[in-house]
Amino acid sequence: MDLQLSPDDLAFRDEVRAFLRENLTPEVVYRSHTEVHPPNEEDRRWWNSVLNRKGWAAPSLPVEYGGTGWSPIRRGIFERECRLAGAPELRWQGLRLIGPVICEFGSEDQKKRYIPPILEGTEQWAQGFSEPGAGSDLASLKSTAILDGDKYIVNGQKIWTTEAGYSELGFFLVRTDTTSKHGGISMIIIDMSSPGITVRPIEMINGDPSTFEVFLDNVEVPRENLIGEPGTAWQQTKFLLANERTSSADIDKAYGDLRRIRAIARREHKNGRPLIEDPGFRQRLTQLELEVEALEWSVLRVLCNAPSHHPSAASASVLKIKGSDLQHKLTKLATDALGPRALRLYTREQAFNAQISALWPGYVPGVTHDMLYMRACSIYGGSREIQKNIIAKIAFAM
Amino acid sequence: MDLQLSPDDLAFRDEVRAFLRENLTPEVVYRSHTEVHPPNEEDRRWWNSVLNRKGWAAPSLPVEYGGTGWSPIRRGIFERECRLAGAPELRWQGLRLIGPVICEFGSEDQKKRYIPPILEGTEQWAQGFSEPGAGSDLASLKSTAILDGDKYIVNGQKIWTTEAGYSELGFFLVRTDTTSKHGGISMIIIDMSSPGITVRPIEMINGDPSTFEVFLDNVEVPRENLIGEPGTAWQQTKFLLANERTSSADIDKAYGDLRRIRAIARREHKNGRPLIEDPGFRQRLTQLELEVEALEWSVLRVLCNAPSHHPSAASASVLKIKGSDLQHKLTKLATDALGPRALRLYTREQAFNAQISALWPGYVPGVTHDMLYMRACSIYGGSREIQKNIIAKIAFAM
Amino acid sequence: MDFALTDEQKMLADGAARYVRERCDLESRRKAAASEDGFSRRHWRHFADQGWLALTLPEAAGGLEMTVEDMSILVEELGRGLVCEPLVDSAVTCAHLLSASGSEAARAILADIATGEAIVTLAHLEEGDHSEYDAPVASRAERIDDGWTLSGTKTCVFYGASATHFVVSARNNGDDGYGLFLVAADADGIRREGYSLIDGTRAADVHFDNVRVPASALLHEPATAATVLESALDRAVVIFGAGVVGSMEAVLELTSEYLKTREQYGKPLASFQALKHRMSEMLVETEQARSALYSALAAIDSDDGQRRRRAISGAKALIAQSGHFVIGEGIQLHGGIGVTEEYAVGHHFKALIVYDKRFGDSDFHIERCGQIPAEEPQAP
Amino acid sequence: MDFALTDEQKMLADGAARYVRERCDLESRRKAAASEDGFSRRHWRHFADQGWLALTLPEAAGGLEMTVEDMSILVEELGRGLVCEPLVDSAVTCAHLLSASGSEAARAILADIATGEAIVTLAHLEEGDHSEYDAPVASRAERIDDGWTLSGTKTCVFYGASATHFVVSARNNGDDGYGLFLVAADADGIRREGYSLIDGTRAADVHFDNVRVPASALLHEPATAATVLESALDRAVVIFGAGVVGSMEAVLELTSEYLKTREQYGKPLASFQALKHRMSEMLVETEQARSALYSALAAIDSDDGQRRRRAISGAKALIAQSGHFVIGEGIQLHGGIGVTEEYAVGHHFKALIVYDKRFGDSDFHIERCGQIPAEEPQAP
Repeated sequence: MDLQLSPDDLAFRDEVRAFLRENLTPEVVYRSHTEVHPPNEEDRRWWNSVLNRKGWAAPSLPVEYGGTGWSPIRRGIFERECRLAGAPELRWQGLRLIGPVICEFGSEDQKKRYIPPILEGTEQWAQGFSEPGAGSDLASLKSTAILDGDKYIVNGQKIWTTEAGYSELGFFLVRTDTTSKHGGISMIIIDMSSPGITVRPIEMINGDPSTFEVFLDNVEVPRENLIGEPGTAWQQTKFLLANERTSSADIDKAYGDLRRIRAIARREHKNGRPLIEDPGFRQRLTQLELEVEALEWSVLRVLCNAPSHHPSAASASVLKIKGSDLQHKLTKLATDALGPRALRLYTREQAFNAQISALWPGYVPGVTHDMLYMRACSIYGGSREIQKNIIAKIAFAM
Repeated sequence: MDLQLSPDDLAFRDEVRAFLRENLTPEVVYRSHTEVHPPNEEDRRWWNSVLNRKGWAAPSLPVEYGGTGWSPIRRGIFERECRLAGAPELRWQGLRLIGPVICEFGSEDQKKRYIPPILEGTEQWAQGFSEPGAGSDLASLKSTAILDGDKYIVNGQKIWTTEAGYSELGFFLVRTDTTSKHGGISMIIIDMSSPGITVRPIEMINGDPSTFEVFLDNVEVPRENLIGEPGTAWQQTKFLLANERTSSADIDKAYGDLRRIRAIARREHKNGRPLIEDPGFRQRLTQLELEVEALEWSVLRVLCNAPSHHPSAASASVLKIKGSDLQHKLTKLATDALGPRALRLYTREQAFNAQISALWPGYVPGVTHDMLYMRACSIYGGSREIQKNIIAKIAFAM
Repeated sequence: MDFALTDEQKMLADGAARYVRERCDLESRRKAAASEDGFSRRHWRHFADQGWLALTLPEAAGGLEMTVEDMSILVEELGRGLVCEPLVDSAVTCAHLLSASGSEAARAILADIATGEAIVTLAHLEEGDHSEYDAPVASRAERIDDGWTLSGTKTCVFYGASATHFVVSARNNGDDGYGLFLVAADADGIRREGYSLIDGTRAADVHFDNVRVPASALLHEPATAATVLESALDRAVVIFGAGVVGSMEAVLELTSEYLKTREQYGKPLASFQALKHRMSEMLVETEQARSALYSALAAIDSDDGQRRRRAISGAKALIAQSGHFVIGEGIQLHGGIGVTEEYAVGHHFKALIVYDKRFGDSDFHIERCGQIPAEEPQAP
Repeated sequence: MDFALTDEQKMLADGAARYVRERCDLESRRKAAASEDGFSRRHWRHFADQGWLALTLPEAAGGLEMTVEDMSILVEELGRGLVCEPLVDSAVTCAHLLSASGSEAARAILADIATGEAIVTLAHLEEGDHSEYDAPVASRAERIDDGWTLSGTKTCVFYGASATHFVVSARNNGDDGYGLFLVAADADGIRREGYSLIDGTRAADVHFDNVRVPASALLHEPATAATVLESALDRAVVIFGAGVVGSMEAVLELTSEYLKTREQYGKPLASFQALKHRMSEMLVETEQARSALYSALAAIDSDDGQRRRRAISGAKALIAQSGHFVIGEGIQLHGGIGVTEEYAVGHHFKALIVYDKRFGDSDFHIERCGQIPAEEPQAP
């Protein structure tokens, strides 16, 4: 047992910090720290290419396809530093979800065609898994892809397809064998500009659309866009999720939230002193700081494959429950720190371009937008209740 | 809608206060405020008789049988004042549970035989409902009472029979018709000194027995001890519970707990000032005070049959969930206020006879004993989980 | 003590419930939110026609002189329908400030409040203030021959861009406290910058630049202004609280219906025990909020300032806390649809957040309560 | 970073687990609680034989010089079995105070700690103190020719009636801080009043009435005593915390087994979704406690006092909070049997309460953390 960061890792952290200092601009940092959903798309694409020049764009990919070869710890350090420094959060769908799947299961042609634009950030991806009425129940998937010569004809409807409205490509779960109830599901790559695709934004509780409905109406997709053999999507999906066992903890965002809360509380006042010195506020803040720090250790344990008293398959669910609970509490505390200022609506565009004044300081825009959006984090990616079902089953065989 | 106490009720409160001032002694008050379980038995019997002389022993009984004829509000006032003043808490089983049942369903002989000693407190009662393995499921009741001439022969085993060890009488649920699965349950009065009864104390988490196992082995019970017709216990039990719709809120105890917490926090110190002035402690205390005050209004609404948006049958469960949650929090806060002193074990006898010193002030004994005991309050009388089942069913038809 | 509604109260509640049911669908509310006012002028006229704006006003101003309890019964029903018109701000908070004033100008405006012609709102919060209850007030009032000039900037003035009049707090050099002034919104020297709030209503920053008002504009002298304002805020807190309780009831209904309709793994969601238990917990919290509301209603007119303050602040804190749990879990139980703009439960959540952040949040009010000693029982 | 146990650590854990499984049944623990010591001398001898008392002691005293992590691995296993011997008080807290002292007397006692012959405990808390971390210390130490006399009353001295020695804090007139003294429990002028604690162990009030001790009894001068004591307390907090994590794991196991065995309405309790979900929440909290423990272990030897203090206090608060939830719900899920003395889960609860109240409770430690600024990330 060795619970310390190695000197090498600490040196790596310094290297990352120096790189971030050199490459980020205050405008980009402001927009990142504003925490709106979705974040600024141009910033993300720009930062994707900046990182790619350094060779740091794709820590999730194998080294031979442009990955960094970092240890999980080092990758964690990198992501934390990026977040806290205000680097744009790169889109996950390509770099962290489908990229690794293509490297593992894709054809050589697919790797050549899709990986370079993922590394450079010039092609962004949508993830088309959920369908209306299906909830968390994949077995009831209804979209179909029927082989017709060298094309699949795809029909169906997807929902909660994050950022589909401005993605070049999508990876979709479809039923290639309509006779089987549980099998016959495949993963297929679809050009989002294909005829027959309609994308409708879903306005969210915070007033902005960050997720979409996707209607697929006789969309023609080349046969070679299928990933692996037909009917093997289950295996690919499992692989995809296993790569992201710790991301649902949202630990980097949590540290960013704490930074933001402290920044606000140093400026706002209560009973004639800075809010951060108010005993009640400090108590709430400290409690959350401690829980975030403990969650970080939970993440480290998973990253390092620590021995566990409970089946490790339960740990992603454990992290998600705590992570989303903390998101609710952190974003609530941030709005509480603002007082009635929290009530002003800043849409995404307004937040990026807000007029800053003494009445409306730069730390106001985005806080409530983020709090409202984060009500979704205990729902998406398998709701809190589903996670509890999973834990009971895996950890206690109940 | 009129949300004020009437001047008459306020005058009544003053009358009660005056009576309590005149009749309670400091020794009795000390023992009551020590909140051990079970309370001092002699004090309770004595107080029962004192109240009976005043005509105030049995607010739950009809006037013609010695009741007070008070409105529910007035009865609430009386109970609150008694509790806060440190009057011994009278035992419920006779006065509030079986007493009203006998008046409603009993024979004239039963009324004559049992009500006067209940009023005077000379005969105390045990309630024999629960059985091992039955949980909250009455349908699986196993104890039997088989008619044999002019006697019932009773066999079976009861558990969680509160204070059975020092009760003269008991009322028991038994199966008089063993052929029916759901019916055939009767309520019968048994002299606890009957041959064939064995009573075994159950040591509780706080180190004292306040509840018992009762073994009934061919106990002979006169036929006339059955209440009402055979097989009508369901109706009697429903009546019994309906009389006590608000008692599970434990509102009087909650006010007593708050009084005690404040008394401790005025004497204990933190950061060089009385604990009660510490912002964090005050915050916790105030939160609980407010919730107790709100719960009191919930009780008042039920007592006054306030119109409700939800079926009123759910309200006893609503009160119990909040009441037991508050008991957990209040008794925890009381032990927190004591610091490491809370760790000393005071058994019931030690608490009554504790040596008081600067090191071990009189407010220490009983606090932790009570906290530990109160872990049971979300379990007994239908667990928190059972109450939630009930609410979902009654209020939402789910 | 009697919780039953009088016949008059029942009629009021039924009328409001019917209106909400028939006219306050989410679509029309979204349309109102998109309008310049952030609320519906059509609803507003209806409120006036129904006498709702006149409910607690004095008879002399065409009012019905009904009680705070009556108003809370009305607003609870309106809260179920997410009604967002400036009923409480104008016809309760400011109307109370006007009624309590001896000023002639005040009486005239009260009559206009009753008809809905006047919309009066409080211009009190300034930069950095977190609660109307302890705003220090830096805006200045200077005496001139025939009246006053007012200067300063007010922020988070609810309905500020649609208001016809403001009640403005401002401080005369040398005075201990601040006075409260009635000012027409179109007076020279007033500049308003409106913006939307998260619940679809609108507020404004209002800049007062040497705004001249007559002597009669002074509604309350510094000696009494803070006390009268507190009493007006107390009314607002309680009545808005009733609206939140209505919101909570609506969410219970929406959610239990949703759970019965939707299926997962081939069973209705309502059959899952964990969700049943959540609904039960939501009811327990809703009942707590309602009880806290009654506690505040019982104390609102008490002469005992400590008792009143404690009950009002307690209700504010508990209703906001319970509301946050109940409506937050209402969203959760709806799943994805719960976090969309198209569905009512998210709007209830935003209305709750507005309540939470107005007048000081739960932390503020718990602390305020804590400064008032709880009533100690007498020892025998 | 590596969380895997070394072979040595695995042996240690397995040995402790086996001992707990084979010898630490509840009945024998209840017997030990009823004895004069409040613990088992038989267990105590076994601890010595296994080298557990010598684990972190210096080699010179016959110790194994193993780490705090090793000790925490051991105590976690012992916590599962509710082991209640004075292992941590004597062989960690006081041993640390003795090891860190240059005194010759200290070295001799350390060897006796390793063999179990000496039981050394801290006599530090006085009337009204709530935390060892900020006890003001009123007891007096007065210089005499050949040493000191100590006077004062210590309370909540854990295992005080069974101890062979005390480490006593006392203050010399005129000094800024207090010194720490090693005193034989049978010295003249010492009077002990023992009492039981809720977990079945025993503590004592210890009265020092002009107790003479030699000059060599001074383990730590006022200049350094508080720092060394803090470091000893930190070790105690972390290692006892490991025991609580063990307790929590034991309760998860007990409870899930109970739910699978018992039936209600003809179905095993484990099939009820609300109970499944509770078990899941209990696991989430247990994992949080374990992570907080690792965080503290990682910081325990840090030169950065702020970081150490924050991690230790944080772990104390979170472990106690999580433990309260997990073990409290463990009781709840057991129903009636959970609140009886005859069943283990209630004993785990009482052990948790002891942890909660020792060294300062969660409120104390959250506040202590809050006084240390969190590390701020650098702005680019």
